Amino acid sequence: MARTVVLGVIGSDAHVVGITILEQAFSAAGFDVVNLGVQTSQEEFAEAAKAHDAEAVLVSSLYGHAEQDCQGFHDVLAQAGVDVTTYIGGNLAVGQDDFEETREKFESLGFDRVFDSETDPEEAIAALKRDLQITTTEAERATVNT
Amino acid sequence: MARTVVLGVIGSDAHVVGITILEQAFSAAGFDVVNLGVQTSQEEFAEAAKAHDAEAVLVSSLYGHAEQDCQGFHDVLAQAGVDVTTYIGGNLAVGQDDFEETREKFESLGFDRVFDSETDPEEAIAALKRDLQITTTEAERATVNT
Amino acid sequence: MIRDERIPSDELRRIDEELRTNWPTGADVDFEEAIEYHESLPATKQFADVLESADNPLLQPRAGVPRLDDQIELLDYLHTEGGADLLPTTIDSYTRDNEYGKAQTGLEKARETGEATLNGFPAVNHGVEGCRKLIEAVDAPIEVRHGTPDARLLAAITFAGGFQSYEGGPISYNIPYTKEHGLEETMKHWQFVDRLAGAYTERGVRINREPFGPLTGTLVPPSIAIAIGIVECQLAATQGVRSVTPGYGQVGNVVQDVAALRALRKLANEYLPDEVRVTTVFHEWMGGFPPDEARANGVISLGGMTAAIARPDKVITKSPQEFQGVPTKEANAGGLRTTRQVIDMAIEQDIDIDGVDEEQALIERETRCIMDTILRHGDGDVARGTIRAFESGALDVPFAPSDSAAGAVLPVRDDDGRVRIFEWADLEMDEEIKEIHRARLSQRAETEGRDESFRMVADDVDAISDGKLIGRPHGTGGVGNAD
Amino acid sequence: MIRDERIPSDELRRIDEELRTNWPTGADVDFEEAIEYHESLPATKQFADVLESADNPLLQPRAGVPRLDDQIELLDYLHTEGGADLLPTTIDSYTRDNEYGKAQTGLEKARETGEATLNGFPAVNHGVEGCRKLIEAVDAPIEVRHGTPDARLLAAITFAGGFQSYEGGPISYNIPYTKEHGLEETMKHWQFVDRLAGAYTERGVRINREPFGPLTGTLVPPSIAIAIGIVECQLAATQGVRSVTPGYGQVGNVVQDVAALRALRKLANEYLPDEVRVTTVFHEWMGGFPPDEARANGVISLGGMTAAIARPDKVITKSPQEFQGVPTKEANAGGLRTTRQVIDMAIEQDIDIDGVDEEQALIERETRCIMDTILRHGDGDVARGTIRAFESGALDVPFAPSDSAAGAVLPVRDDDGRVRIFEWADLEMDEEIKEIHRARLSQRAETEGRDESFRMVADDVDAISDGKLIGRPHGTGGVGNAD
Ligand code: B12
Ligand code: B12
Repeated sequence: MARTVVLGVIGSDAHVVGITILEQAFSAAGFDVVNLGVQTSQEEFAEAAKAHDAEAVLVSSLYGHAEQDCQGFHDVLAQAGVDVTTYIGGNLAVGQDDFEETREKFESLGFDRVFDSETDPEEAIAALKRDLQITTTEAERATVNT
Repeated sequence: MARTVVLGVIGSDAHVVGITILEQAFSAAGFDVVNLGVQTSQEEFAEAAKAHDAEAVLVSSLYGHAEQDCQGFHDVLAQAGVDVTTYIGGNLAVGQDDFEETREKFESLGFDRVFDSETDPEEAIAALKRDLQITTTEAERATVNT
Repeated sequence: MIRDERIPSDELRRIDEELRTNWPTGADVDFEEAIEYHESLPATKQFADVLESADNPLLQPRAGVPRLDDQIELLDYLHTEGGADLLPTTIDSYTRDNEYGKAQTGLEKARETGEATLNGFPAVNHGVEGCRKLIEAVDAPIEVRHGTPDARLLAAITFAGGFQSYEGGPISYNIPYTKEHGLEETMKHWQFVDRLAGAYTERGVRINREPFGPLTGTLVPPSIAIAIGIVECQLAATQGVRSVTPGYGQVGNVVQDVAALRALRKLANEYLPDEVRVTTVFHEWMGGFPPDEARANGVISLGGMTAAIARPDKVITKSPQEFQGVPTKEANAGGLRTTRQVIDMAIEQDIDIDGVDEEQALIERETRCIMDTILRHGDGDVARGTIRAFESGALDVPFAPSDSAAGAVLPVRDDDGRVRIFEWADLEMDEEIKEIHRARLSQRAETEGRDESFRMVADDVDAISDGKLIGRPHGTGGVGNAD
Repeated sequence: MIRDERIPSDELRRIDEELRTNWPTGADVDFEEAIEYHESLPATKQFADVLESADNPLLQPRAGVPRLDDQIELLDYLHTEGGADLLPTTIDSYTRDNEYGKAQTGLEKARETGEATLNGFPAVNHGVEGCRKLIEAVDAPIEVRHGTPDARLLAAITFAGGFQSYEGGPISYNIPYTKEHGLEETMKHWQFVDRLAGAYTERGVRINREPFGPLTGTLVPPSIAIAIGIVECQLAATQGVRSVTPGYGQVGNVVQDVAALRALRKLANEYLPDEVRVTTVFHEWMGGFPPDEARANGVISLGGMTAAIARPDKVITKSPQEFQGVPTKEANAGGLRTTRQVIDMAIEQDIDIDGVDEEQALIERETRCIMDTILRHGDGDVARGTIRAFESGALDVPFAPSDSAAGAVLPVRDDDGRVRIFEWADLEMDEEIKEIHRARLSQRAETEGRDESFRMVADDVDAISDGKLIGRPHGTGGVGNAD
């Protein structure tokens, strides 16, 4: 049975190429992808997750305002009664930062996994399959090293 | 009256382009240049300085062995009875060093001035004119910033 | 529906006054006083004059930080240490969304903590006075670079603040930059911006306008970029703008890039009225960069090489840290100097590459075809035509996030690395041209032993950041060593 | 006087034995055992095979540090992080002077203090065993790169130590590298080196030999470099060498560089016997570098671009720290990756530049002229002819520090940046060719409003490090923006 994931770019960020690639990769890997596109608000993510009974919310942010845009995001999800796996990825800080710090920052905001922009979609797919306990030979073969 | 300077590349260093340019620049500035060429020994410098009654000895080194090649150089000069202004220039250390350290090192070896490889010949000429107290309007106009 | 007609002066005044109440700093704008201010600026800060009179391509980086003093320091550094000829002031994302309140919070936090809490310079919040301090402190012309769909207040404040060049346009700052703004709305807003620039121009202060040529920066076929640039210049010209700089973003194939820059210059001059002075700008690769500064320098240098051959009037440089995030000032200056070295070493050489003329002819045919489509859609009116053509998909931009564009057209590289169209969707184009693209692409498909597909597009999107031009499957393509 | 004849086996053996007593490590060389050792090496370490079978230009950096463990780490880093296809081991200057005692002191000091007290790897001191440890530890073919006039013991030890490629030659490691060694002496010494390489070759272990193409690295006219490279290959072939890689150093003018690499490949194949397999190597700019890593990356990239068009079999890369001193391993790997990115982005493109064929024809004519001069001077014997031609100045190298060359010929760039000869001195050349050079140079003189002079030469020597290709006086030359 195909699992549904909600995908979008948060805030007023318009970088669409990354999620276009992600949408295609997750679909090819057997997920039902609800792609909200760019400039998606926290509420839109929550509504879509609820409406589609999604099992994961994948947030993308490239333009450097991810931290501000994600403040309180997990509260909004909780208020909408959405309790799913959440990932965030892309270019998460302004400037030349150290990724480990960034990861901790976003984990403490409530995200289950944090990906940098060198992430290959296959890594995220493999991680999600494990987190959602989807066991396929394919998922086992994939290596996760984020 | 033209003053004589001895010029050469010390040790087994064969980088000749720099002294070719220097020879031409010092000649054009009115010096008599005795160019010993590459791979010149300490003794050859001393002999030439004595033989030509030179007022300065200009040592060039590019290949990274300057420190070893210049050990005891000023003793050799002294033994030959040569007491002149000595300059060294070029690429004076192996690797990516800090030039201030290099300068101190070669000053403590006895050189009056130490030049890095960004040196424009005009800077060295202006410095030498001052050190030899040659006052020409030209020398005054030149700026020294090594 | 909107038309490509000049906004009447009283209308201009009305909008202007209304706008200026949107944020307190708007009150400080005084047109007459601003004209005087511009007249007082030295020749070295007259943007259009400096750009139009240059012999060699001028270099301009991208740069914007929240605080005024930091921005001054940054621009000064890029000018003196990077050798930038023209400077930018990149505006933060909140300002682009007209969220001046949020920008204010960010700016105040930046002032307190010293952190870069905004991704650019909030010029509206700095106001006329802040802008002028910047203009005065830095010894080169400065352009406003942003990505703002409704950039009217920003224009009013920055023009009065002494900026003489303004990037963007109704299409190029809508389609790639936003989801929900309608094209008709951005057309209206940019007519105002252009009309304001025109008002300054009439008074002898030529504000230079630069459409954002690279659009989505990702494998945009040259003819689409050129046509949109020309349309934006036409719209600006109608409002009285007399100095325009349409642009084009490097795709990485030297022949195609040189051809595109030549086609851009030629067609822009042809389509625009004689009284409009056209210069061109070339953007170094705007797509995904390699996650490695050394490799990024290679990408930047290939841009420099292309610029040396095609000789645009201006080059917007990238930094080797493009992949990672906003670059340090050192890296930004590094990108400038790498570009400068390549251009200066190559520009005096006679480098005439075979096939540029043919490629240029193809690009010109395609562009004319798109221009015809637009005019047809607008019954002769370019503003309407653009809106309608986007609506129907007859005009489209690949990877467009905007609801105003179909975003259905898909580009892919051919066997030589030139960008062609794989999925035309509803894009209108001569059948003969489509046939040329198809033939080129089937050649690649054959080389790689696979069909054209979205997979191929995705591979091409990643190719340059993966170190290649063409996204080939492992072990296919390539060239032998025999010369 | 010496002749271009194969050293008889017994003579080979005699010299070999004598040599091996020069330094204790010489005793460990055992030819038969060495053959077995080479046979035991995996295919990935068979230098000639790897080089000759590559589809795309292979990249090789320069690198050598005194200690074995550091050298292993360095090469491994350049292989894995820099993506080098072929690796070098650059030998220190004391070893090049056959001062093995001084090298030993330096090595011991390096071992104690960890400092880089030598500017390379003292392979003689490390001995056969040390060399083999290096060969085994690193997963790519490794070449010995040095600059040694008398490189016989170094060859005996490194060949036995598992190296299968050896740079240098009697001319190219004499004229640019030393003052007092006579040409006849270095010819004799290199005949031994080549004969030893030939002895391995006969037994199926092909030792690749690479003349040092760039010579003095400073504005060397292509035909001089090519002719000398071919002569060294001929001398090597006579001694039984069957894999040669003549080289050429970038001058920075793309047309001239591409033409030169093509001429080199064509003429080397033509002048050498069929049984000799010819590959070519291109050196990124060997003259003075800009004192700025960002600008240096531009110079390196222009080299990569040239390589992508001309497709030599191998490219020797520079690092962005070339100006300053021996580069860090990171910078060295950076130079490799910058080059790789440019080559990989450009190599699949069809880039045919006008004028390459004409320039190639000119270079070929000049080279044939020099080859004829040499043969004439030697009454048909290339070894003698070379010595005599250098003696008379009929053959010469610009900026040669060696007493064996007149060093009187002076190169200068023409108005397009191609290297021409300004002062011919006694260099023999067809009058018609000289006329072509003169015409090109007077064109430049006119552009700059000054006569050709040593000042112009000096300006050209500094030009690239000053950020330009041509050393023009301020405010002359240049190009307009019109395309
Ligand atoms: C193309 C591009 C643009 C285009 C975007 C066109 C479009 N609508 O998509 C244009 C030119 C319009 C643009 C505009 C801007 N951009 Co921009 N842009 C880029 C660029 C060059 C490439 C992005 C891209 O398409 N990459 C290719 C795709 C395939 O990769 P990706 O986006 O990284 O996505 C992959 C991974 O990150 C990961 N991933 C992404 N999200 C997620 C989420 C999850 C859950 C997971 C698992 C993985 C994942 O998987 C994706 C697929 O492989 C990057 C720099 C770079 N990376 O080289 C800058 C960059 C992202 N942009 C940047 C900036 C600042 C801006 C602007 C604010 C610039 C400005 N000042 O004008 C505006 C913002 C406009 C807006 N409102 O959003 C900065 C961000 C700085 C920061 N974070 O510190 C960057 C890094 C450039 C830089 N160095 O300054 N940009
Ligand atoms: C060309 C060159 C060569 C040519 C030299 C040809 C020749 N015979 O002249 C060749 C290819 C043969 C060569 C060989 C080697 N080279 Co070399 N070479 C260079 C290079 C690229 C340019 C040098 C040059 O000609 N510059 C142009 C002239 C005009 O400038 P200049 O020499 O710097 O001189 C000016 C100033 O320095 C100053 N100056 C110089 N001396 C003096 C003295 C005084 C008193 C004053 C006031 C000023 C002054 O004024 C000069 C005129 O403007 C430099 C790197 C660079 N700079 O880019 C490396 C470089 C000097 N070489 C280097 C090395 C290591 C070598 C070798 C050992 C390499 C090897 N491992 O094979 C051999 C040495 C051989 C030997 N026995 O000497 C290193 C030195 C490293 C260090 N110091 O830490 C350098 C820096 C390259 C590097 N980054 O590794 N090299």
